[in-house]
Amino acid sequence: MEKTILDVRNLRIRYGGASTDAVRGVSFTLGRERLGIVGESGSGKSTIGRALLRLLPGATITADSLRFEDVDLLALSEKEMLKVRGRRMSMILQDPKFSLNPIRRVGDQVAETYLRHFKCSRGEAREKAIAMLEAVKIRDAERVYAQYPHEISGGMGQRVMIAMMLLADPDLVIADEPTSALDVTVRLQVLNILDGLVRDRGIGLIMISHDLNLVRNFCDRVLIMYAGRVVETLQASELDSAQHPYTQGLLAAQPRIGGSRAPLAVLDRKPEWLEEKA
Amino acid sequence: MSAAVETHTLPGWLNALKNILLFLLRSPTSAFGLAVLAVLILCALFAPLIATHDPYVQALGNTLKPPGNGHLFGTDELGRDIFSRLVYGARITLTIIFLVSIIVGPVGLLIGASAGYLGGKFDTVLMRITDIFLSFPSLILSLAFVAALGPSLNNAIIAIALTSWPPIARLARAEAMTFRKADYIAAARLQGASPLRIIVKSIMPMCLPSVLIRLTLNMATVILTAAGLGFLGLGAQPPLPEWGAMIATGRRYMLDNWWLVTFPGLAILTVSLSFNLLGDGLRDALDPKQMNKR
Amino acid sequence: MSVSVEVRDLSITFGEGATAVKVLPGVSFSVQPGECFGLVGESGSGKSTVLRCMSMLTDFWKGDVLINGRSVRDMPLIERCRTLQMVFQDPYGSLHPRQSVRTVLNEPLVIHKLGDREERMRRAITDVGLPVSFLDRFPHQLSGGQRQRVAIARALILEPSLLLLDEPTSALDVSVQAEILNLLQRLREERGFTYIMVTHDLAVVDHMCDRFAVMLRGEVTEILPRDAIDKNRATHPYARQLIAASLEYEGAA
Amino acid sequence: MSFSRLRLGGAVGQLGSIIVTLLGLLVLTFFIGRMMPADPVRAIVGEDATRETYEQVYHALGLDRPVWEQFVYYMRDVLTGNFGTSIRTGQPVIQDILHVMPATIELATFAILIGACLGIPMGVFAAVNKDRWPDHAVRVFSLFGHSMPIFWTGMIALIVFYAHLDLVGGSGRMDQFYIGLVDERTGFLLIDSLRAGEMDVFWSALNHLILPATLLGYSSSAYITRMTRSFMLDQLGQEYVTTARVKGLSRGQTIWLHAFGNIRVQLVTIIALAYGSLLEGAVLIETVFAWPGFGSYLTSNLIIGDMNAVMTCVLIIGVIFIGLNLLSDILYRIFDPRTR
Repeated sequence: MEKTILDVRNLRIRYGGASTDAVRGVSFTLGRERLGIVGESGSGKSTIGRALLRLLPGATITADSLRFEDVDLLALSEKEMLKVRGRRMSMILQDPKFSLNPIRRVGDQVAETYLRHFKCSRGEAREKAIAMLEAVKIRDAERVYAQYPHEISGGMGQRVMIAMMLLADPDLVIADEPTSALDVTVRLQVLNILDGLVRDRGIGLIMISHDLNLVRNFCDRVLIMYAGRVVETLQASELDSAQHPYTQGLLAAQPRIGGSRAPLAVLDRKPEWLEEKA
Repeated sequence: MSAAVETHTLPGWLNALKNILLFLLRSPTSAFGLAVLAVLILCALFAPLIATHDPYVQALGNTLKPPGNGHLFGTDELGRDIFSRLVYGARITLTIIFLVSIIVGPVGLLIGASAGYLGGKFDTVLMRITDIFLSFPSLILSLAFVAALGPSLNNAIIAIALTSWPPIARLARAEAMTFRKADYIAAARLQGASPLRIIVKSIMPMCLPSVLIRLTLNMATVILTAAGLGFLGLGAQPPLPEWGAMIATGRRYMLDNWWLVTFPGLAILTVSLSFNLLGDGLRDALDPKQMNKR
Repeated sequence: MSVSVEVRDLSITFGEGATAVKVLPGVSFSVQPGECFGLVGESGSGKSTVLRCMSMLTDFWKGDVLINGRSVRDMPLIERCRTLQMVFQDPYGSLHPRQSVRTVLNEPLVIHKLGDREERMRRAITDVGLPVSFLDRFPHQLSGGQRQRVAIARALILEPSLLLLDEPTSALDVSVQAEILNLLQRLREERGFTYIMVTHDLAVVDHMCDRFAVMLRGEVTEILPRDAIDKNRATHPYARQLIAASLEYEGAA
Repeated sequence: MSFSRLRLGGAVGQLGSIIVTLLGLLVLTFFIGRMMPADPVRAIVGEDATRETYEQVYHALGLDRPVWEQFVYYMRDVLTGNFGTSIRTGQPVIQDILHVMPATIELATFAILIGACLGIPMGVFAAVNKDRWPDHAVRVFSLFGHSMPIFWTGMIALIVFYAHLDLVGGSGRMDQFYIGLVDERTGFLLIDSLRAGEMDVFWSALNHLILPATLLGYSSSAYITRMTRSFMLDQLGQEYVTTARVKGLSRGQTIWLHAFGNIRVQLVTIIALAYGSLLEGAVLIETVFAWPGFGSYLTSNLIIGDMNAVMTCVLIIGVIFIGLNLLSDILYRIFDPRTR
């Protein structure tokens, strides 16, 4: 955590046509660490990820500060932003079934990242892509390179996605529910691969998820979001000693293997949670 | 009990209609469509009041007069007032649209929804039949029917109706096929609902919006087809003031008397355009995707 | 009244002879009266298909499904509907978007010619913890959890004895999942329902079910009691792998 | 292995369904041809023929046989390429049609090129600017094309561009004094004149072609625009478009390299269908422009009630439509990796 990669202060996002902000005054900083953002659907967690990449057409984004390394994300022109996206900051999306272009070979889609950001021949890009596919532990990378998305499994698809997004060696990766479309047995493999690469390369990671178990195991620090606000920030290891009743409620509502079969605790949503400052 | 449901849904229906109208009026294009439609209906209803002359009375001493002098759009080769003929022509146009739509809409919806939901042999046979009809541009098939039946307004209506139900059925079927897999249909089946009940109560209401949109857009096509038939002398016969037929007779004099063809053509264009705009607006107003979101 | 369920050699085959594709090679299990039985496995393992076959939503299968010893195939439609009902995964897709809650609940009563409709509807909606005023709402006016409650009310209104639950909470947030699971738990205690529940979440199985079957490519690999999860006492390699992954994922390992 | 078999089964099934559709087409034309109240025998023998000749022709036409038998004869005739003789020209109908077809194909092909070149970019442009003014402008422009009665627009355009402005050629395929100057080899005047090296004829032909083709193209561009827009909107809402943006592709690159690639196949289908329905517009516009093509042939026979010729025309259009559908199906299979 020696260096700050991202500094977000008082971020507000409002979608075009909406009457209230989807994200209301969120602040956090990120170093070379793994930060989890957890919340239920509609809490604004995915919106933050897309806002960082400036991928919300029609939405109004304001902040006291939205600094990524040496650049102010709010001040960048779209043209300058093209050099940031994919090269310095990238994002892993949820479901490879939809997030890969169905009519192009997966390898070409991976290589495209490299071609876009580095001056090189197609052959070089191809080599880089194959090396990267091997790095995400795809055994027969040459064969997979030539396949179409519908020919590979979900777990494989998500590895391809990771390869694509890490190929240009970015400093920050946002993973938006990277495993919720995958089966439990594959989920861990994919997460371990992502985790290994992120640690080896010293990449900052923002893991957006609704799943407390996931962030507990794969993040250093966790932001808990509720209705567009951060209600609590915790070390992942201290999740069980959360202070905020919302976090406590989420933890208690989760059925556990080996837990008691008494009725699960039900979240009693308090209106003041909407107002509280993080 | 059922009365309670009735009183509950009736205002709901009216309310929905009001909302749709308000939505349409908000966009200038569909508002234009609505306005033209209103004018068309008024013309048809009150033709005797609006028309300045009798549309059939010939005045051979007053032929081919340009617009002006008591004849708003001039007179034709027999001295008849073009404006009055256009106003009365609205009746013919509306009759065609109305008759075709009330035949084609329910038939297409019922057949398409049934085929889509039931599938199997019924669907195969039905789709073969619509395939055959769809193998022709609608005008050409109508031409063939009219040629066989003999040229007249009624036969034109029959021919157009015969050729325009298959696309509606096709659309309803495609829609029904997406809905038949929905869990709420499975739930209805598990409650013991008969296929007919499911089709009428669950499938048809879901197909209705797109069928309505298609029907509105179809009205534009119907107008053009009817006018085309009239133009070729296979639709409404003289002296009926059908707009397409008016263009056909005016064609001989058009180089020197532009008003003969210009005004009926503009009438066709405007009405057809307004139905297209209206259908387009309805698409936004009734878009099921948007409805599900809210 | 609780019912027992027996599924014997349930299979689906497409095509014939050498080119036949077995979608469901053969599933057998039995469920005690009043038991909650889980079906787990990865996506595409055929667990939802089993429920659709049992409920006759899919009818081109072979084998036997017996409820209290009676084959579902031989049951008249009306009786079958009043014996088993199903709750679906996605509460956004399982309610007709243009029908009010009242219509949704009224339909089965009309079909089955039951009296006291208003009274029955009120009871069903209160049973699932919603106010009676919700009868006049439409699905788009309800939250995900409320929709799922309505879907459960719809299943309850014909007073069946067997409920087939197809991932009833996987589309919901954790806090809402807790509410629905509690509701299902309470209903079982009060009415003695037999549940067959499809899920991919072993924590939910552990919380709800008495026994469960692990499915892989259309086959039941192993049937285990609930307490086999905790210490991973499965013997079949795939079942072991699945449980191990779930334990590790939960951070309990 | 089982999959290739399934696909083979699909192809066989498709072939079967085409045959069934063709058969249905025959049934339809047969019945339309026979349901006319006008007496087909009178049409041939004339009003003042004797009873004897009438009976003779009645028998020769097979009208005294049961309907199904008549249908079998009809089918046999069609399958052996015998479509009967045209009353008007006295030639075999099929020969007449083959003679006029190139003129229509030339017109329709030119029109579809214009329609596609106009419609596809407009559709993409509208989709990209959804709900903003360019979208509305494109919508009104294309609906306008879709709403105009093409026979009327053709007449107005003739008055304006030919009679008043003298910018283009008038009726027919070329100026009067060029007729007969070029040998009909292919029947496509543009090609024939180029082959013969008659540039004057070529320019005259192009000058005559441009107005009807533009009008037809404009009217068909409405459909192409609308479909392109909706396909494009579908694709732009997909998650892989976001992926492309995240990789650092610009909006333009995302649209053309990724999203547009995914609608190419659908566009081919749409253009094939639009080409078919152009024939409909051609019937009317050929009448207005005195274009000696298929449409003129059809309408002139309609008016004199020559059902033999009319039904053959209808049948041929049906076959062309089915052929176009088949073609677009095949292209779909070739271009989409998911169906390979």
